Amino acid sequence: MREITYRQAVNEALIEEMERDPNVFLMGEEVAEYNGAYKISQGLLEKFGPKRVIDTPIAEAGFAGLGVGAAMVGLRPIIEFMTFSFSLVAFDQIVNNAPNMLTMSGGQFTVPIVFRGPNGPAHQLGATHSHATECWYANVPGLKVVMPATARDAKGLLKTAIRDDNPVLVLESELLYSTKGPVDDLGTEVLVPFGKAAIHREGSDVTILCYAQTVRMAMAAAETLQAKGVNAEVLDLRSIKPLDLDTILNSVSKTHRVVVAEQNRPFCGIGSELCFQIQKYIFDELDAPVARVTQEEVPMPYNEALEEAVLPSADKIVRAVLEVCPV
Amino acid sequence: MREITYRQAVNEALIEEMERDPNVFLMGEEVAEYNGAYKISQGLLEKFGPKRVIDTPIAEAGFAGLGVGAAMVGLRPIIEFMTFSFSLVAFDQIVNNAPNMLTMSGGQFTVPIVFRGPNGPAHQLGATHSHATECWYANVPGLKVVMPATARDAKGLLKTAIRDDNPVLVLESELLYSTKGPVDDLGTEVLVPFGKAAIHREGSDVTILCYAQTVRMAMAAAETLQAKGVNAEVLDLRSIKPLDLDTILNSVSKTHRVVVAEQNRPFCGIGSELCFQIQKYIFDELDAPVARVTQEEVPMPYNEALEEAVLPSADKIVRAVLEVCPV
Amino acid sequence: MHKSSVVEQELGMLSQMLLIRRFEERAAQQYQRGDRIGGFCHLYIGQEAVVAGSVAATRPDDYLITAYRDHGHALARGTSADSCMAELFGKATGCSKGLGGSMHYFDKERSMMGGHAIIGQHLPLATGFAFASKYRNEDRVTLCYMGDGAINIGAFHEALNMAGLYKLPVIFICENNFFSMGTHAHRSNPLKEIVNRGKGYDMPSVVIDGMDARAVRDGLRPIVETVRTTPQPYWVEIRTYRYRGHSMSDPGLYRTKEELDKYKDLDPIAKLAKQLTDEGTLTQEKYDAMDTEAKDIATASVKFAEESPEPPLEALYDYTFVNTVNGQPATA
Amino acid sequence: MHKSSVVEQELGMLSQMLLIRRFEERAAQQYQRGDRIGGFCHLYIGQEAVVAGSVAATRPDDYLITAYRDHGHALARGTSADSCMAELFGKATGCSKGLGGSMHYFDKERSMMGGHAIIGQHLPLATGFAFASKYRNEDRVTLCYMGDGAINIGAFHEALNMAGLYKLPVIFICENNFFSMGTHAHRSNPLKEIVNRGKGYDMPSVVIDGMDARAVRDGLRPIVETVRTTPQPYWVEIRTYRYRGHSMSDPGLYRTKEELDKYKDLDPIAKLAKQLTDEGTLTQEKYDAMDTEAKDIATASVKFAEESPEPPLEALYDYTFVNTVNGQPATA
Ligand SMILES: Cc1ncc(C[n+]2csc(CCOP(=O)(O)OP(=O)(O)O)c2C)c(N)n1
Ligand SMILES: Cc1ncc(C[n+]2csc(CCOP(=O)(O)OP(=O)(O)O)c2C)c(N)n1
Ligand SMILES: [Mg+2]
Ligand SMILES: [Mg+2]
Repeated sequence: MREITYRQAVNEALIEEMERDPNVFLMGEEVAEYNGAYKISQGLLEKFGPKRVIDTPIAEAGFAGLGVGAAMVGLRPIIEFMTFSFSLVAFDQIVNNAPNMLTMSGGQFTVPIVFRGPNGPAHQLGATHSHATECWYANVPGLKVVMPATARDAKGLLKTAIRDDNPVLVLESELLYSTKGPVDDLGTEVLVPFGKAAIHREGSDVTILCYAQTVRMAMAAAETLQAKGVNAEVLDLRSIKPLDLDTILNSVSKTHRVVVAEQNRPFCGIGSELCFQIQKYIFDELDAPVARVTQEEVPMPYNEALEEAVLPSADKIVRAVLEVCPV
Repeated sequence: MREITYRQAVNEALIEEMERDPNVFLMGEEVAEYNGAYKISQGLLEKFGPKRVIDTPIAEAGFAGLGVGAAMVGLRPIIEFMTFSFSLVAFDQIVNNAPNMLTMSGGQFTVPIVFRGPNGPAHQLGATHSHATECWYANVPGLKVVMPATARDAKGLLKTAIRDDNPVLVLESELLYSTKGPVDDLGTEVLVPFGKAAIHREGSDVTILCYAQTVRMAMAAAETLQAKGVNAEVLDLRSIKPLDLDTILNSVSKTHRVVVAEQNRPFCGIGSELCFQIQKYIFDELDAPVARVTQEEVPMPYNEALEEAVLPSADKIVRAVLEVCPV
Repeated sequence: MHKSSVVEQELGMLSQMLLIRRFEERAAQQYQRGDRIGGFCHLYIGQEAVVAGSVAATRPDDYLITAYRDHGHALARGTSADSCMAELFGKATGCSKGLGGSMHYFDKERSMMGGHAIIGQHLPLATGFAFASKYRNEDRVTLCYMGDGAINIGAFHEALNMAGLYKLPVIFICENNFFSMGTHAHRSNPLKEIVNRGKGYDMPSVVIDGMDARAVRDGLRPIVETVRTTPQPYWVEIRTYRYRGHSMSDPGLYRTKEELDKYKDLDPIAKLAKQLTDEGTLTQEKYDAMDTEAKDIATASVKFAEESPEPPLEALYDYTFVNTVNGQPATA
Repeated sequence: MHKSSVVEQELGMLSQMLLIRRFEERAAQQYQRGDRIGGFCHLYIGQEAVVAGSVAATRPDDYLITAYRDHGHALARGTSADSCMAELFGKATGCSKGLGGSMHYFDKERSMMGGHAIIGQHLPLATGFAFASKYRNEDRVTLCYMGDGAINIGAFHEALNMAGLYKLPVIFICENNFFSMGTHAHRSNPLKEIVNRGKGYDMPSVVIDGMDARAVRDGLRPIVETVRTTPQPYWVEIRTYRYRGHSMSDPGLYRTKEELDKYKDLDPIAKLAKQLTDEGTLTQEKYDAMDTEAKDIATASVKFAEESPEPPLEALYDYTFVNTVNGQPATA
């Protein structure tokens, strides 16, 4: 298999799906002539022309809503947010229009739309630009939320999202764009199904639940832990909604201990929900409370050291595991 | 003590605080000449004049932001959302401006603002108008979120909110506006502190955690349960953030069983977070998994029976309690 | 258009307006009973000429979208009174299967793209329909209605700006009934005239008298034809008036009886009836028959709604996601 | 104004522009080292006349707010180069204590109400300052700067509409540098001229040449005085150009070298220097001394920033909430 960047993987998914289906188009700020703020859409304008690769004004609510409308009449828009921190100004379109249309119309209108872009803290972008939005969107009935951590998942989840007839948010990660990973050769269709977690590392002592940015941290933590005699299973959720509860419960039933590592803020975060579901279904399997590594509960500071103190890290995961797994 | 409506309690809080401090003003759609869509601001225009009671265009982001700006320079705005479902179009102002200003300015600018209005499902308003927003806002560092269930708390929490120098969301409830409760006579200052839950009913078998709309359901459920031999403690959170963890943990340490009854959607809801915190701090005190009664996970249907099926109810609370408390 | 077909069209407009009015009178009665219609309910009475005239200027496959005051728009598009009333009753036979309610009427078959209840947020959707028409080289025009209160919200601005930039075939129609709930338009925007708002986008803009169905049709027809052949947006202010309160719970204290009466004297139904009568194409008898028919349809719709089944409880989970991929049943 | 004070003011404007430019040149160097300045960093080079001229037309207590391209605005208001550079370095001595970074400069004492990084969302804040001035019967004017890309977002619209409706003393200044990242203004809005946007609010509007500091000052001065005495908003398009990329990572491939050179020939610093020299109030020697001083201050600011302490880790939790009530220490 090739090793390509997460960035290229997303780019390939866009190209393949646009080639497959003329109803698919890409819209967002700087996606066309500039080739994308993070160069995700490199070459797409040239390949597909300005009809299908469309630069927008700075008007997230406007173009998100345009996408919802276009989807209602059968096109399949991919709406890029330069970052999901900017999706906050389009919140109503994402939360009130996209997922409600099917219900409100009594099933007449589907909204096959994809909202995608980098989500969560990157590096020193400050309080306004570092939002982890996954828990807000995952709360909303009618939205699917997937969060690729690897290049292959970045490609395969996006392709699945584009084909799904429901609104899907693909929350990528700026810090992962340049990371590399194995992806099937061109010509092989890469479709990663929703609702299937990936076990990146098997282990018997503790389950580390992670996704997106925290997967690499969890893998590093698992190495460190191994040296200390703790054998961690690392489970990458990939899809937040639908959630692969089976895989999670199976793993925890084996390890009896859980640490959730998330880039999210703590209060009502993804880990809160995971904890609830785990204890609901397999209360008796838990030998220790579910532990979490999250952001600290403060607006993100610009200063590098302070930012680092706010974010999850491999070290923090190690410490959290050691607290629930006495060695 | 007098019995007054929740509506009148909010109205009194506004009047008393506006009389006390000339920097306090009220702004929102139809708050002045119309006396409020739900008549919360009845009489205020007449009393305080158009300088301090201000009708706005339909521009939630605009007037929420105007409030944040006015607060930065020392006024104390109360921003009414006709319902918090309409706060979605102002999401960025509430989430990105109000709570971040203090950090981003290195402590130079405080934002003493109150956002208030009815939140959560009311009656047959459909998918767009029934949002329970508490878990989104409670996720955000720098915001305080309080949710009065009784007339006295509606008055006392709002007065405390207006005096607080941080941004506070007071999430009221349309379905509670006409309910009555005891409130101290005029002349007695009613200030309900943040971060203090209220035990509405003591019990020994199970703790029902509830807030806002679900408090009455929980009380009704507790009566039914008593008849079945289950003695439930009903704990009204009142303040979601800050959260009164001590009172919660004390109660659960006594009852060893918890049901959270919330008007929120389930995924990453308030109950998810409560569950996480309880099991984190007093894992060994729990004799059963934390159970929850929430909305069903669907966009809100208009049809009355379907809406009822989606919402929490006293019956559902009874059933949930009976599952964790085998009689 | 041939003279006889003009007459036919105008009689059609008249009976449409009558149906809307009689339907809503029945809806108001049913609402007031208290036990049948829930939630908010906003009546269109007084504004009928706007939708009757504009629908007459368009093709049935042109997209139409509006806000929550949407009963008239669905009825004008041909959605049956039965399914409209059933929707108010929350019945499975409603135009949105009882899941949408008064504010969320949809009729896909008739390109009625919904009533939408969050102010201004349907304007971007309208640009999406227009975008799709252009993308597919279809000559369908989108009609996007909104109230005078909607022109002050951000989504309005983003939609008009993008429509102008991309030259989308969408006509933005402000049904200026002078009030947004209790707020007169002069208290919600600084404009001398709402039509001026189009200037901020260098968008061609016109004002039309909305108490005159013919004026609406004739004012819109050339615009529709221009937009159909040369995609580009228009900004249209149609001046009208609502006779009832903002919603069923509004006593309307913010306006005088004189003002209301002045507009009732300009009643659009009476006006078109008089025009046709003066011209000899309508008799009192014929008018009465038309009105009786409208009343009968409206009355029958109540019965239909009453007798219709509730949506089944088991269907509760059927409308959150569709289980299809690329429009085909999901295989896995 | 007395002739000698005009000269003094203009020399002040010149040295301000020099300081901004030299400061940012140093900032760019430090950014490129890679290890000192993080996040995004947007340079103002080329646009200095806009802020120098407009600050010269206002009082120090007038509120000033802008977007993320904010270094010039703070420096023009008198925030020290030291604290500006320290902010880029994330140091405790920065104007936002190292917590804000390049995009979030604040200086309360100088009524510098912040750089704001979410496009358009600071415009409502500006209406809030202006609202407060009017509420308190203070004659402070608010200057609200934005880019040409910001005029297409909803918050822009809501802010201008409300400012017009409430007659708020706020001057909205579009620094039209023709590009929003790589998007030319003609590709982001349908307007022939950006100044037309004011017409959608019936708002008095003007265009000013932003490559000429005197033109900016003289164009704004009467507006500022009008707004100060008779609160009301204005819409001002100031045409300018940025020499550097959008941010440090942008190679600027969307424009030609010719276009860039054309504007460099119109350099605002060179222009004011030439005007003053031609009029006999500036000599080359004096200019060189001013420039040297600017460079020295900028260079010193790097040293200051280097040597300044990091914000203490323990302070991490000190800026989420204040522990005061009504501005007084909380008692309980
Ligand atoms: C974003 C948002 N804010 C507030 C409301 C509440 N609301 C519903 S209708 C209305 C007045 C709208 O007036 P207008 O646009 O003139 O339409 P009309 O009712 O006259 O048809 C308001 C404020 C809403 N639905 N959405
Ligand atoms: C709501 C939002 N969307 C997108 C961005 C990303 N962004 C930052 S600057 C910028 C371009 C702004 O251009 P303009 O307003 O002309 O200002 P200039 O950079 O020219 O000073 C964009 C798209 C943002 N910060 N906020
Ligand atoms: Mg109106
Ligand atoms: Mg620009």
